[in-house]
Amino acid sequence: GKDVDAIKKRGELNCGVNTGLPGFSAADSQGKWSGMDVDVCRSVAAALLGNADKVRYVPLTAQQRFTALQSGEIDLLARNTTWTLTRDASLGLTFTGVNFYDGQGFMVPKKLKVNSAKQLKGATVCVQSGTTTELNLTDYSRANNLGLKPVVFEKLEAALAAYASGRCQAYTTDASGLASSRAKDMAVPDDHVILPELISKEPLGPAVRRGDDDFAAIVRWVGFALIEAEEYGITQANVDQLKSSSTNPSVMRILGMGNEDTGKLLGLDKEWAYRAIKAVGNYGEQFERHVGPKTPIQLPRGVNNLWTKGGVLYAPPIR
Amino acid sequence: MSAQFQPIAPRPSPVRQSGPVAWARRNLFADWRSTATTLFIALLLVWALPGLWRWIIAGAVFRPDADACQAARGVGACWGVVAEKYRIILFGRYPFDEQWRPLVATLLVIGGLVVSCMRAFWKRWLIALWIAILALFFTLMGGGVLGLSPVRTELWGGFPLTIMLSVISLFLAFPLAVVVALGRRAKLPAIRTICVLYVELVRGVPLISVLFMASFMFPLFVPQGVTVDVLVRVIAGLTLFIAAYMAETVRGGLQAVPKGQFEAADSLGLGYWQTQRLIVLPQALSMVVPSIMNTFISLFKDTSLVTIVSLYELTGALALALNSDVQWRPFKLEAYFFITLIYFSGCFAMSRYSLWVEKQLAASKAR
Amino acid sequence: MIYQVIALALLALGLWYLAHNTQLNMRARGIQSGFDFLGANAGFDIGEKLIDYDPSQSYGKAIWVGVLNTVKVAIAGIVLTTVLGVMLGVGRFSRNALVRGLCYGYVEAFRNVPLLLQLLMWYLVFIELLPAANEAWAFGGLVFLSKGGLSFPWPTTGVGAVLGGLAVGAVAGVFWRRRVQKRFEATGQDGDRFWAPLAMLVAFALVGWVVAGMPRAWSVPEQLAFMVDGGMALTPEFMALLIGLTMYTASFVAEVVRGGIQSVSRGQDEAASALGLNPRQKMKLVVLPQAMRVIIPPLTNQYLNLTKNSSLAVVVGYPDVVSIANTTINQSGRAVECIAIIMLVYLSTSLTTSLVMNAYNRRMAIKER
Amino acid sequence: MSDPIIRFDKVNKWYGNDFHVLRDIDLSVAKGERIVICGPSGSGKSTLIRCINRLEEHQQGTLTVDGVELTDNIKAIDQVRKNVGMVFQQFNLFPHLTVLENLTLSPMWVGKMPKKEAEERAMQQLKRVRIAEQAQKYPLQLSGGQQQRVAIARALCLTPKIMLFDEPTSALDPEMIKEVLDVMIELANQGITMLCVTHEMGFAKAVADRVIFMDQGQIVEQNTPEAFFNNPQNERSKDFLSKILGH
Amino acid sequence: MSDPIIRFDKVNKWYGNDFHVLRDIDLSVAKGERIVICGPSGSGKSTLIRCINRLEEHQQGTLTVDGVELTDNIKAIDQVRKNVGMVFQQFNLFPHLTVLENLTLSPMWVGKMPKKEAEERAMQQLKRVRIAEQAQKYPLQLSGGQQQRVAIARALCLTPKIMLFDEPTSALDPEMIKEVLDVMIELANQGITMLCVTHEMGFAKAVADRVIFMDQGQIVEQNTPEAFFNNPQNERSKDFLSKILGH
Ligand SMILES: Nc1ncnc2c1ncn2[C@@H]1O[C@H](COP(=O)(O)OP(=O)(O)OP(=O)(O)O)[C@@H](O)[C@H]1O
Ligand SMILES: Nc1ncnc2c1ncn2[C@@H]1O[C@H](COP(=O)(O)OP(=O)(O)OP(=O)(O)O)[C@@H](O)[C@H]1O
Ligand SMILES: [Mg+2]
Ligand SMILES: [Mg+2]
Repeated sequence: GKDVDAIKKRGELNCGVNTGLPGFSAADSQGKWSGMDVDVCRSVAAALLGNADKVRYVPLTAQQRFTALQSGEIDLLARNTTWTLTRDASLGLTFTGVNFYDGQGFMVPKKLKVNSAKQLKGATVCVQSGTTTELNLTDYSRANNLGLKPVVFEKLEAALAAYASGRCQAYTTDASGLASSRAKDMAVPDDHVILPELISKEPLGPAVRRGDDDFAAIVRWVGFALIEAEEYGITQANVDQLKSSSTNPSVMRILGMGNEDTGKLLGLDKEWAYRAIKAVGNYGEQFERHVGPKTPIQLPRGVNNLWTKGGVLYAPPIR
Repeated sequence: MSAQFQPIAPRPSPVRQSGPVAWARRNLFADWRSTATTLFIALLLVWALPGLWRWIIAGAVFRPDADACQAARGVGACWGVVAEKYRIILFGRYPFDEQWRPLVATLLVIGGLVVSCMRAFWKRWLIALWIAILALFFTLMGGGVLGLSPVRTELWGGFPLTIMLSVISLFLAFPLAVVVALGRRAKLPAIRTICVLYVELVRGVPLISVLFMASFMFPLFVPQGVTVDVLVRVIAGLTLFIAAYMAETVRGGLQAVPKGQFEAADSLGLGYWQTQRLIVLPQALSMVVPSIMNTFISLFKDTSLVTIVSLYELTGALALALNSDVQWRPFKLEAYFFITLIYFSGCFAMSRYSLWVEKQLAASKAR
Repeated sequence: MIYQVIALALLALGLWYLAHNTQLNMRARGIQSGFDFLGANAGFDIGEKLIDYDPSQSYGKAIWVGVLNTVKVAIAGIVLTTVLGVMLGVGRFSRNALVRGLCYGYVEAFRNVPLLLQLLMWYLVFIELLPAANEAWAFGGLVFLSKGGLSFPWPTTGVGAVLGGLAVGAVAGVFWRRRVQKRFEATGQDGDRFWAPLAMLVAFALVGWVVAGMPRAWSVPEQLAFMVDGGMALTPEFMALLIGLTMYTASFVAEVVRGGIQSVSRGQDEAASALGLNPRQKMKLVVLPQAMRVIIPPLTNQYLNLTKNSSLAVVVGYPDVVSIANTTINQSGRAVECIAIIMLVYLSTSLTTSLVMNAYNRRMAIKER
Repeated sequence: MSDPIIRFDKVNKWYGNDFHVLRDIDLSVAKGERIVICGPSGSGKSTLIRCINRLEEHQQGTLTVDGVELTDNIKAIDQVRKNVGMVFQQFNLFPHLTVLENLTLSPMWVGKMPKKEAEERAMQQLKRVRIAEQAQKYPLQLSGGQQQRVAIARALCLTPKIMLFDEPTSALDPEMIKEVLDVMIELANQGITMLCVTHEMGFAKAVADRVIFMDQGQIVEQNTPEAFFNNPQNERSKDFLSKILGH
Repeated sequence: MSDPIIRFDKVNKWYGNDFHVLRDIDLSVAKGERIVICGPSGSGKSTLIRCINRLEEHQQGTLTVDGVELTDNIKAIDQVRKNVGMVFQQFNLFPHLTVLENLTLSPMWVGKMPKKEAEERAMQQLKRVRIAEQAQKYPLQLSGGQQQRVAIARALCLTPKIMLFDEPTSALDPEMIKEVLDVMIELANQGITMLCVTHEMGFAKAVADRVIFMDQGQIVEQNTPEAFFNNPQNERSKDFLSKILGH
């Protein structure tokens, strides 16, 4: 398709990411990006261009993201974006899957002694504009007759700063974001609690522009490949070894061994998935690396586990 | 028989009007109302100054020591945040080891600005100088030649970006403004209408919607596959925006050229373009130097808005430096004061200069 | 003639090219377009609103709420800016050097720093320095100031009657001034033109209150668990925006006022002195009427600037029209349409203002040959 | 000579600290006297007459006008200004007021006169300068000559004892000069005390009791018009006259 | 009379649609003739001479200058402007250029003359008006009289066959008028064709071959200076002369 051609010709993938959400996409002071969403960009670049570093990151606010994608400013939007019907149907874009199953929650200062969202009657809530978060908050407030007052900010940082300074009694966003912010953005993380209620389903996933189904397929299957890799125990560390010695037909198909060539159908070469895994590791590795219990963000694997381990990650077979 | 004129020698005035006491009497204690006001303001200052002094100097922490800052909170300012973060604030995400390049580049441009401010240097070679400076600026910033490692434009940030955006936009806007201003005075109604529409439309909308269009909607307007660096698009937006304002300024200058000048030019047989180039524009433009300075000042300030479209100029770089750093984030106000100082010194110097030019012009008019 | 045709043709071609590309691009990318989305359900709530709005209403209504919010901050800003700016401008001519110096210092300090920065700083000051909403500073248990904003008592009934009283008082004041003027013309005896009308305003407002049965039903703000509720509340977002815009624009208005006063030629001042007018009479009868003509046009420009600058509300989280349109873009994806709406809103304010101004200028123009 | 209505006694004035613009001026003007002041540009003529109604203040010497000594005393200044009318080179009419309003302004606000009376008096003065029919127009709608006549009428509305004219015709077209000079000659003939800075020698000859020639802040020569024009006593005046009468 | 160098033939001109400013002007000017035009303000004097180098265009009748008929033809206009020098009341020097640059501007840009030659010629003309030493100054550094002389020199640099003067002395101080008039008299004596709007009667008497009196857009009277001043034929001219000579 034409987007694929354009990217190949350019030799670089333009990837829209969050301006700063630790664990998903954040740049360190050297300008190096990392996170779950960033790994989406990197894995696609590795599969498509052969080099995970051939990515130009375009940091976007929630408001800018769809326009940027529609207008061609970016090729791939990997910015913790919730997959909804409206967005899928009317914005001229295609979601290619889910790289994180999330739900919206609330964070409040501990000293307010609140332990349920239902106790937030009349509270002021800081929220980033142009998100499903904003809509869910409205719905939840109405459904439970809480009269929550939103204070809406253009930028995530601004919303967080306002919450941190005490302008709002609560801060709401996806639970993953809450955890990340609590860990990285609060001076004393223990002064804040994340309330138990999840008020929405937030399947976050990458999206591409409509009009090039080939590209959508590539992004979608790169994502699946990384999940499959976890299922079959392919890791960044052992991928080279497996590639030379594995006899498991599924593994061989994924890594493009022998005369297995799944890449051709996607318009890629046969080592596409190998390169992606080599670059970012399988899904589980990414999770552990960026948001897992050993990171400051400390998210449990929860629903984001393989279907075989009680989660909902269920990748269609690569064959 | 006729008397010779014998001038009385001038004497100095008996009432010396200077001296601090005389000055204070006239300016501070002229009558009871003035005296009351003076005392009131003095009391206010006495009440406020010690606290300010404590916050700014005495109780302030100058070392980049976050714990000390935390301890001094509410009592003294934490200038340590500037000491700690100034490089990110000034240069944004530009690779740390290469930051001498933006530094040199910025100094070059500032030097160029200073030189351009001196009347003695208003010569033709100034244009050449600027072309050279800008070429050097981009070479230094972008690299890729002469053994400089390439740095892509999205990593450019901080003060160099602020300076670059304002200077380049000004240079590009200037010719456009002259053309539009001439067009607004043209005898041809179609051209005049176009110019009027352009000026009025642009001046009617806020800059941030222009920037938003430039940075996010621009690709919708061009054929697919054509991409333009976001920096270039933002510059285009700023240029189109500021040119509309400048066109009005220039038009004011054109209108201030007396009709007699046109007539004299006609009577000497000069043609339209000769008249404009040799007679009208030189006078009009030198008349509007102060107003153009003022336009430049507002442009310089307005570049801070590009942070809204995610370019990390000075204001944006500050957010970049502090937002993600929990330790230092509480001291944002001090960091804001730091860049306020930068903006203020720039703008204040320029506005003083423009006043000075204005006086010079008035003086040359009055002989 | 040839030039004109060429210019027009080029322009038309350029516009067509852009429009054509946009259409092609939108079609190719399956982006929906059109203004039908304005009727669709918005689904998001807005923190501050002047009219009833709830999330189940349309995008159109939401944007209208934003427009009204813009108008609210613009009008309040214009009023405050005028007062502050005129004081600063006149202060530059004070005989007291301290007043002169302070006015000068103010003007230089505020106009030489980007507005965006000032807004950010004001907002920071509000949300950092004030106490949290659950421990608001209370002034006499009536007025509360905290990060949640400024809350003060507001009557729940009788507002109409008091306003009515004020209106009557205003009419009475005008009548009074007219009588003073008449008497002055008849006898040369001048009377009080300011205090008496002011007293009338207050008195009639009181009467209105009494007539309404002296309602005491005030909605008084009270401290709740984590907020202050009731009364009238101004949010920190609104206050930061308002104060920032006002302080910034006032520094420009001060310069305009100063320029206007200076523009009245010295000859006018001298002629007035030669006629024996005292300084106050000179100001009122000769200088100000002439200065106004010079002041009004740039002053209007400053008002327009203030209105346009209110679009920076997005950085402090105040829901003005730009902020809500941006949200709408995001929820509905109609970028082109929303930007067009924003531009239309601002263009129509500036065009209306210019029209009014031109009319005013024509009326006030000094009659010449 | 009767008691002088204006008396300069060793009056000195400086602009700033160094610019000595009036030097040891001694001058007495009798009631009803008509004086023409001439001299090269910058010699201090305007400054001299502007001291009389204290548009400028002198720093040394005493200046007495109509029995009142001019000092910082605001009462005294007001008193003097009520008795002194002034006509400027640039007319200085108030462009935002009609001709009539220009004329009634001072009588109403300073003189506390009822409007009707002030208007009657204004119309009288307008008739005196022969432009009563222009009363409702705005100054800038009139020709230069007419404007200057309005300015004269405005000064006359104060019923001044002294009229000061500072080059009242030099901003006018040749034809209009005559209109204004005619009005001034009429006034002069009515016996009002008059000081006039002008280079209109015809006027000087026709009405002046005395011509004063100034240079470099001093009064160089004073004399009757005949004596002054036909037989100037001083080198400097001779030189000056040769230039302005030469063509 | 030799072949006329300027010929107005029933020339009419309107400003806008209604204002008939020149009415049936018939006028021939012979080579070398020196003409003074006078008349009340607004009578169309300026308009008349500005038609000659087409700063204004006439709408009816024919106007021929130096054998070229003035129409919309741009070539013809350029041709005429090269041969006609004009001096304005307000001098209209270019303040951003030095005196010398003012003078060389047209020769260099219109006449395509090398810079050196143009400067030589300019210096000649500056000598002619006696201010060669001011060549490097800027106009605003000069006195009014000097400025006007520069303006004359600038016009002369075109080596014009005709010189037009529009009230060249009326913006000057009395003392400076003489300087300028002296230069003009010299020029006149050198035989250049000259049309001059002025009210300086001394000048008219000294050099004019013919005085033209205009009123309301018409030429009311033309005559030799002696005849005109001593014995005006027309009521209107009599009236006018009485006014401007009266004081
Ligand atoms: N406010 C002032 N401050 C300083 N110098 C002044 C001021 N007003 C006038 N002068 C100077 O004082 C001198 C005398 O001025 P004045 O106006 O009295 O002269 P004049 O004789 O009226 O001249 P003219 O014929 O040009 O009107 C001039 O050199 C002038 O430049
Ligand atoms: N551009 C113009 N448009 C309309 N009317 C004009 C224009 N220029 C001049 N007039 C009018 O035409 C008339 C003649 O003007 P002109 O300048 O020729 O008079 P003039 O005899 O030179 O008078 P003056 O002695 O005042 O210079 C005047 O009434 C003037 O108001
Ligand atoms: Mg004077
Ligand atoms: Mg004329």
